[in-house]
Amino acid sequence: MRIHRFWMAAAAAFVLLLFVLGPALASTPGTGSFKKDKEIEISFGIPVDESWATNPANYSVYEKPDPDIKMAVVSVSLDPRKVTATLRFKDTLNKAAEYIVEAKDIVSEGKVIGSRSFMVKKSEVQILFSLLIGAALISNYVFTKYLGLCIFFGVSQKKETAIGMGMTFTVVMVLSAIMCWALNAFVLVPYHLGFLKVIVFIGIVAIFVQAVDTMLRKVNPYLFKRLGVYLVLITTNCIILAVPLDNALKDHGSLESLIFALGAGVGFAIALFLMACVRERLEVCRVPRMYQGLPIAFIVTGLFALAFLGFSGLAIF
Amino acid sequence: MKEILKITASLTGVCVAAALLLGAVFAKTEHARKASEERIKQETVQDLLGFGAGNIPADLKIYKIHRYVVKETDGKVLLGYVVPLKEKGFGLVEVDLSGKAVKTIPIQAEAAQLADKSGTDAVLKQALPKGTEATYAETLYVADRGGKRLGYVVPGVTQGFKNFVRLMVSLNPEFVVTGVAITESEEDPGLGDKIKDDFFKNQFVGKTLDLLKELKVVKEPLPGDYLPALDPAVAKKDRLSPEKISEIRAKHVKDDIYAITGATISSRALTTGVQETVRKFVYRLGILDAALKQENVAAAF
Amino acid sequence: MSPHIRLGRTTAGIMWTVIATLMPVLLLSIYVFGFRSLIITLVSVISCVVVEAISQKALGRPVSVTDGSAVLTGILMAFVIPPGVPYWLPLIGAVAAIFINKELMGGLGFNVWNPALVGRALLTASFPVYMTAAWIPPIDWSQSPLGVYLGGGVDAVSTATPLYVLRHYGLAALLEKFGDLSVIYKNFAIGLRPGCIGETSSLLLLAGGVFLMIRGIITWHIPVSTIATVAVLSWIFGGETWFTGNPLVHVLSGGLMLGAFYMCTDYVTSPTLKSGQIVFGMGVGLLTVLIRLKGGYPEGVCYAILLMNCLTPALDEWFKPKRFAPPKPAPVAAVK
Amino acid sequence: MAGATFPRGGVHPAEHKELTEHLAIEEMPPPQQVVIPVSMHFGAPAKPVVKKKQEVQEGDVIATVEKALGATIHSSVTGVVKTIESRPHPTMVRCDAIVIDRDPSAPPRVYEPQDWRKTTAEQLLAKVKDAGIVGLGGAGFPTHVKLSPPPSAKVDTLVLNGAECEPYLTTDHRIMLEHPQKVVEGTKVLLKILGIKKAVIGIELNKADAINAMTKAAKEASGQDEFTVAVQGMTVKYPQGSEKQLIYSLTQRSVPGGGLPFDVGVIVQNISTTLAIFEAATLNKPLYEKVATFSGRAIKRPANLKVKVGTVLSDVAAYLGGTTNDLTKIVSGGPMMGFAVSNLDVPITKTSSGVLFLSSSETDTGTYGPCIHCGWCLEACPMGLQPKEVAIYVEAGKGHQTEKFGVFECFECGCCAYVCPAKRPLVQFARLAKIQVKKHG
Amino acid sequence: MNRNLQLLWNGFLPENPIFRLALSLCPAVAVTTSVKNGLLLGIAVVFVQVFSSCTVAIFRSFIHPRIRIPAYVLIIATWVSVIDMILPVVSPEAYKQVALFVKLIVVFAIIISRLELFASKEPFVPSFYDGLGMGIGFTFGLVITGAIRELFGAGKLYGFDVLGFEPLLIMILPTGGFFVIGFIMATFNYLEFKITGKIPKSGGAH
Repeated sequence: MRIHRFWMAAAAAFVLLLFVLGPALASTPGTGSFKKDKEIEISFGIPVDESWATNPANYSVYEKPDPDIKMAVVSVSLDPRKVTATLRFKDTLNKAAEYIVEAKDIVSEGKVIGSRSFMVKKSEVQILFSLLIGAALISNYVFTKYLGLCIFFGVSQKKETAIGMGMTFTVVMVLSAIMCWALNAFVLVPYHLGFLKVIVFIGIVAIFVQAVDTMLRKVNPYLFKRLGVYLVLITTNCIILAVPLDNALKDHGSLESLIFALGAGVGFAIALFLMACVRERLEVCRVPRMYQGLPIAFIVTGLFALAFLGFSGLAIF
Repeated sequence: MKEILKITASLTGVCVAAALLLGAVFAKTEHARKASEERIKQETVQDLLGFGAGNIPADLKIYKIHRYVVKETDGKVLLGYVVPLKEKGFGLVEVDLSGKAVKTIPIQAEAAQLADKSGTDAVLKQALPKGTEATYAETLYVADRGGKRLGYVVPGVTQGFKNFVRLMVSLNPEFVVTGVAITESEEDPGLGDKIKDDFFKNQFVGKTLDLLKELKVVKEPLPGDYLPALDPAVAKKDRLSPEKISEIRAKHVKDDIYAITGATISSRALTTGVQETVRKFVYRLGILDAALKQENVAAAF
Repeated sequence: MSPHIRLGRTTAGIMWTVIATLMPVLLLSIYVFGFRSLIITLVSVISCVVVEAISQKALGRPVSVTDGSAVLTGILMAFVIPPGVPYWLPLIGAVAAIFINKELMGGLGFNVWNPALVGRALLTASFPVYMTAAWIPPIDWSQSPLGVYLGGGVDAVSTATPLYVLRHYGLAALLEKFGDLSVIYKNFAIGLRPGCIGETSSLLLLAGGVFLMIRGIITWHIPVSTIATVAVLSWIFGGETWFTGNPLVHVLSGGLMLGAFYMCTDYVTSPTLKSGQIVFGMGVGLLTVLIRLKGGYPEGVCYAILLMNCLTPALDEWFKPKRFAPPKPAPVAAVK
Repeated sequence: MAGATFPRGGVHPAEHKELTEHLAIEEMPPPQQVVIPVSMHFGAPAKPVVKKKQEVQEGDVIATVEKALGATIHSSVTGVVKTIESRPHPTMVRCDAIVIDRDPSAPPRVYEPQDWRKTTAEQLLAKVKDAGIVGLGGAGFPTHVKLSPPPSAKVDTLVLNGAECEPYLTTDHRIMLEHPQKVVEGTKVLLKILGIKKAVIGIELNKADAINAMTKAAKEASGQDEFTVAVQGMTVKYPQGSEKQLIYSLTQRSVPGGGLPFDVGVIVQNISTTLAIFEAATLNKPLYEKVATFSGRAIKRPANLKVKVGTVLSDVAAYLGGTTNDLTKIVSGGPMMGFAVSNLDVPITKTSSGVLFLSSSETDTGTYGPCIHCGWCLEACPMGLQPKEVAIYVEAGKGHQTEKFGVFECFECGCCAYVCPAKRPLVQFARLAKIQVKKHG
Repeated sequence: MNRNLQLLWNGFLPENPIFRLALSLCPAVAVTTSVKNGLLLGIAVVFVQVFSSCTVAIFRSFIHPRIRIPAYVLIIATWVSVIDMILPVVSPEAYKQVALFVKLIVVFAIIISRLELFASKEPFVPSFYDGLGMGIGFTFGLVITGAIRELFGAGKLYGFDVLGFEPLLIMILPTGGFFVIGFIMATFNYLEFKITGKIPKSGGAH
C-alpha cells in the first residue's frame, strides 16, 4: 500500500508543478497560431473593423530569417466577434519554423490604433507534448534506438519487476536529466567544457543513484526493499546517459529536458511492461530449444519494433 | 579517518590525472576536429561546383557570405551581409527590406574568425553598436576563379515527408542549376530517401531560372534513356561518353521532374525547396550586387 | 476421457469456414484487378503452406498444414498487399509471418502478432516502393483484354488509393478523382476502387463477417467496437474543423473492414474475453484514426492491429473471467 | 417460463433424452451372478464380513466400514458367496468384489411398511446409515455423514437435485414422474433428520411432466406436516445439477471455493438418494437396487431399468437385446462427467446413474491440437476459470504454477473440453494440474 | 604466453561478449547497419577496453576497494572521452554515424565487468590480453552482425556492391537487427550443442 501512496504523491507533485508552470506556458499576447496547412490565426484582443481586417494588403508576413521575402496572403477572414483574423496563404506553411505577422495601422471602431507584429510558432505546450510522444512512442529508445537493451532483456521476465523497474527508472531518469541539464547549461557550456560531458554526466548519474540508494535505505526501508535492486542496475542503462547527451545535443531547455526525460522513461517503462507480458506468455510457449531465452527475446523485440514502425512519422501538431 | 583521507586522496589523484589527460587530448584534437568539419563542408561545396578531390585548381577561391538579420535599436529590421573585401578585411553591408542599401560597416577580423556562425557572431557583437541584434540566417558561397565568378552554392531548407530536408544548390553565374546536394534529411529509407540518389537530384541540373519557375513534378516513369545520363554509376556501366551524357541531358532539359515511385511528396518537397532556394537567392544577389555598387564596396568576388 | 461428447466444431473447420467466406472477396478481386490477384493469392498461400511445412519438419513438430491456418494466413496476407507487386513478394512475407512470427514462438496458438499483418508490415518496411505504389485502378472489362495487367507494366497504370488522396490532397481531391460522394459510397462498398487485393469490397467483407457471426465463429464485440471507434473519431477529427469529418469514407476506405472482421478477430492474437475485446477494438480504432490523420502512413489499420496485439497479453491479464466461487480470502495476518 | 439459473458459463449439449425419457422404469430380473465391489462410495473401502461359500440373504450386510468414512454394503440377491477377488470396476479400473451366485429358487424379499413419522430424527439417521445409503448422483459421499452437519453450521434449506442436466440420463426424471409421492415423503424424512422446515426441488424445464407431477405431489402433501416443499423450474443448461450451480440457481447463495454447502446453510440431496432414504425410512430396505438409464445408439433397446447393485453390464446388455456393431465407447455415468469403461465385465454400483453405449457418431475419439485461444472454454466454464491457461501450463511442464487460475475450484464438469474446437482434453489437464500443485506443496 | 593466447581466444569465441555473455547488446543492434560502423565502434571499444584494463591493472593496488566502482567508471569515462575526441579527427564522416554510441561506451557492461572480474585481480600483461581479446570478440560480433545486415539490407559489403537482387530494407531497420542477433545467438547455441553435446543455458543479460 505504501508504495502506491509514494507514486501517487509523486504524480500529484508533478501535476502541481504543471499548474505552477502552466501560466508561463500559456500563450502570451502578440503571438498567433497555425491553423491548417495554409492558415495562421491571430487575435487582436479588441474588435477591429472588418473592412480593414479583411484586406490582405494590410498584413505582411514572413518567415523569421527572411524578412525581405513576404508570404503571399490570399485572403483574410474575421470571426463574428471581429477579434480574431485568419490569414490564408498561397503556399503551405512550415510549422516547424517561426513566422512574423505584421499588421499595419490597425483600425478599431473607426480609429487607427497603430501597428502590431505577431510571432507565430508552435506553442510551447505543443512542442513539449510532441517531445513527450516522440520520446515515448515514436522514437522509443528501446524499439527504435536500441538503447537500454541489457536492462530491457534482464528485467523483463516478470511483469511485477518490469513495473517496478519502469517506475523507478522514470523517476531517476527525470531527476538526473534535470541535474545534467543544469550542469551543462550553467557550467559546461559557458566555460566551453563540452568535452567533459561524458565524464560529468556519468558522474552525476552515478552519484545521484548512489545518493538515492543511501537515502532510500535510511528514509524508507520498505520502498528500498522493493526498488533497491533496480537502482543498482540503472547506472548500467544506456538510456540514463543517452538522454542527457541528447538533451545537450539538441539544446533542450529546462522544461524540454524534463519532458524529454519523462518521455524516455515512460517509453522505457512501456517497452519493459509490454515485453514482460509477452515473455510471461513465452514461458509456456513451445519455443525451439536453441531459441529459448535471449534469442527468442531478441526476435520478439524485433517484432515489437516492427509494430512500433506504425508510430513513425506521427505528428500530432 | 585515515582511510577516508586515503580514499579521498586516491580519488583526487584519479580525477586530476583524468583531467590532465583529457585537457591535453582536447587541446590537441579540438583544432583538428574543427578543421576537419570545415573541410567536409568545403568539400561538399567543391563537389557541387564540379571540383572533385584532387581536381582543385590552384586559383579557385571560395568566398563565404554570411547573411544576418539585423534588428536595430529602434526596431527597424535590416538584412546584413558579411562580405570579404578585395583588400584586407570584411564589410557588413546592410540593406533594408525593400532592397535599398543602408550602410556598410567595416569589420576587422581574420578569415579564420569568420569561418563559422559562432565565430562570426562573436565578431559582429564587437563590431555592431550596443543594442543592435544580429541573428545569423545562412551562409552563401561564391566561387571565384581568376577574378571571374564561377558560380554560387546556396543552402536551403524545405519541409519533407516527415521532417526538414536541408539541401544545397549550386548555380552558375547565369543561374543555371549545376548541382543539388542533400545535407540533412529524415525521409523514409527506400522511399523518400531516394531524393539523395543521383538519378533524382541530377534531374535539376541544367534547369535555367525560367525553367525552374515553371517546374512541376510528374508521376510518369523516368524515360529509359534518361537514367544513364543522370546516374554516373549507370553511365559507367553503359560506357556512356561525357558528350553523350550531355547530349541526352540536353534532350531532356525541358522535362519536368520525374517523381520517385511511391515518394511523390518527397519529390515535390525537394523540387519546391530547390525552386524557393534559387528564387530567394537570385533576388537577394541582385540586391546585394546593387548595394555593393551603390556603397562602393569592393568585394573580393 | 470425459467429456465423451463434443461440440461439432473443430479448429480446421473454423479455419476452412473463414477461408470459404473469403472466396467471394477473392472472386471480386479478380474481377476488379485481374488475374494478378489470383496469382498473388496462390503464391502467398503456397509459400505459407510450404514455409509452415518446412519449418515444422525442421523443428521436429508434426506437420499440420491441413488445419488450414497457414492457408488462411496466406490468403489474408495476399489480401493486404497491393495487386501490382511482383509475384515473388509474398514468399518473403510468408517467411516472416509463418517462420519468425509463428513457428519460432511455438507454432499455432503461441504467436503474439497476427501472422498476415507481420508479413505485410515486414514487406512494407522492406519493399516500400512496391507496397506503397503498386496500386492499380479497377479494370474496365469492356475495354480490356482478358490478360490485362498480367505481365509487367504495372508502373504505367499505378494510381493512388483513396486514403492517400484524402491524406495528402484533401476531400476535394478525393471527390474529383473518385466522383461524387454517392458514387464513392457505392463504388467503395462494392469494391471498385484501388486498394489491396482483398480489402476493397466492404460489402462482401461485411457479409462474410456477419456470416461468421451467425455461425458463432466470431462475435460482434471486436468488429463493432473497432468500426464504431473509427467512425466516431474520424467524424470528430477527420474534417477541417471538429465534427465535420466524413466517417463513411473512412470506414469504407482502406483495410478497415478486412481488419475489423478478419484480422482483429484472430483468436490467437486478440483478447479472449468480451470486455478485453471491446477495449482491444477501441484501441485498434483509435490507433487507426491516429495513424491515418496524423501518422506517417495514409493507412493505419495494419499497424494499429499489430500495436494492439502487443497489448493482448496484458489485456488478457487485466480482463480475466470473474470467478464464480473464489475461496474466501484468508484472514489477513497483522502486518508489522 | 424463465427458469432459475447460475450466472456464468455452462453449455447446452444435445440432450438425447428422447431415447428413454418416455420409457417407464422397468424391473430387470435378477441375474445369475452379482459382482459387488467393496468400494462404491467416497471414503475407505468396506471390509467383507462374509466368507467364501457362505450363504447370504437378499439385503444382508456383506461388508462394513468400521471407523473410517464409508458405507455399509448389502447383498443384492439371495445365494452363495462364490469368491472375493479383484474384479473390473467402473471408476477404479479394478477393485476387490464379492461375487455371489444367486439361488434361483429363493423368492424376492418382502419389506413391511412402517410410519416414519413415529420415529425420531436420530433413529431415522441410524436407518440411513444402516441402509448404506450414499449420494447416488456422483461421488457417493455417505449420506448419513452429509446429514450430520457440524453444529456451527446453520442449515436452513434442503435442496433437492432434480436437474439431471447430463444428456441421455433420465433416471431422476422417471422417478419423479412415477413416484412423486415417495420423493416428497423422502424429502420430509430428510427435513426431519435435519430439523429444518424448507426444501426446494430444482428441476430443469425440459422435464415439464416431472415438474407437474412433483408440484402436484408437493401440494397434496402440504397440509400434512409443518414442512414446506417447493418445486422450482430451472433453465436447461449443463451443469445445472452441479452442487454449487444448483445452490446458486435455487437460493442465490454462492459456496466459496474450498467450502461446503452447509457453509451457506444448504444441504443438497439427489432425487434417487431421496427415494432410497424414503425406502430405508419406511421399509427398512437397504440400498442394493437402483434405477439407472441404459441408453445410447449402440444398445438395441434403451431403457430405464431398476437393477440389482452388482449386476454385470453384459447381463444388462443381454437383457436389452445386445449391442450393435457400431459400439465405440461404453460410459458409466453421463457423457459429460462419466467414466469410460473398457469392457462389459464391469458391475453396476450404487453410484451408477446410467450406462451409455455410444456409437461412433455420438462420441469423439480424435486427436487434439494446439490451443488457438478462441476463448470458448472461458465462456463455458461455470466457475469462471481459465481452462486454456491451465492446459497450456501443464503442457509446458509448469502445472505447479496453475493455482493462480483456481484449478481447485474446477469440479471437472467438462464444459470447457466440450466446446474446445481443438478437442483438447482440458479436464484431464486440470486433473494433472491439481496433482502437480499438490505435489509441489 | 600460451595463457595470453588463450585469453585472446576466450574473448573471441567461447566468451564472446555479445553472443555468449550477452553483454552490451545495445550497440550490437544500433551501429551494425554496416560493417564499417561496426568496425569503427569495435575499434573504439578495443581501445577503451585495453587502455582501461591496463590502467586498472597498473593502479589496482592504489584503488581503494570501497571506491572501486566509481574509480573504474571514471577511468572508463576518461578513455571514452579520449577516443571520442580522437575519432572525429581521424574519420569524421563515419564518426557521425556512431557518435552517440562512442560516448555510451561508458555504460557498456562488458568493459566494467572485465575490469571487475579480471583486470582488478591480474597483472598488466594478462589484463592487456584479456582486454584485447574481449575487444576483438566484441568487434567480431559487431562486424559479423554488420556484415549480414549490410549484405541483405543494402546489398553491399563494406560499402561495395556485391548483391544482385533487391535488398531487404528491413535488415537495416531495428527489426532486422534484432532478428539477426537472435538468429546468430541461436546458431551459437546450436554450435555449442553440436560440439559439447550439452544443451546450452542461454546467457542472462546484464
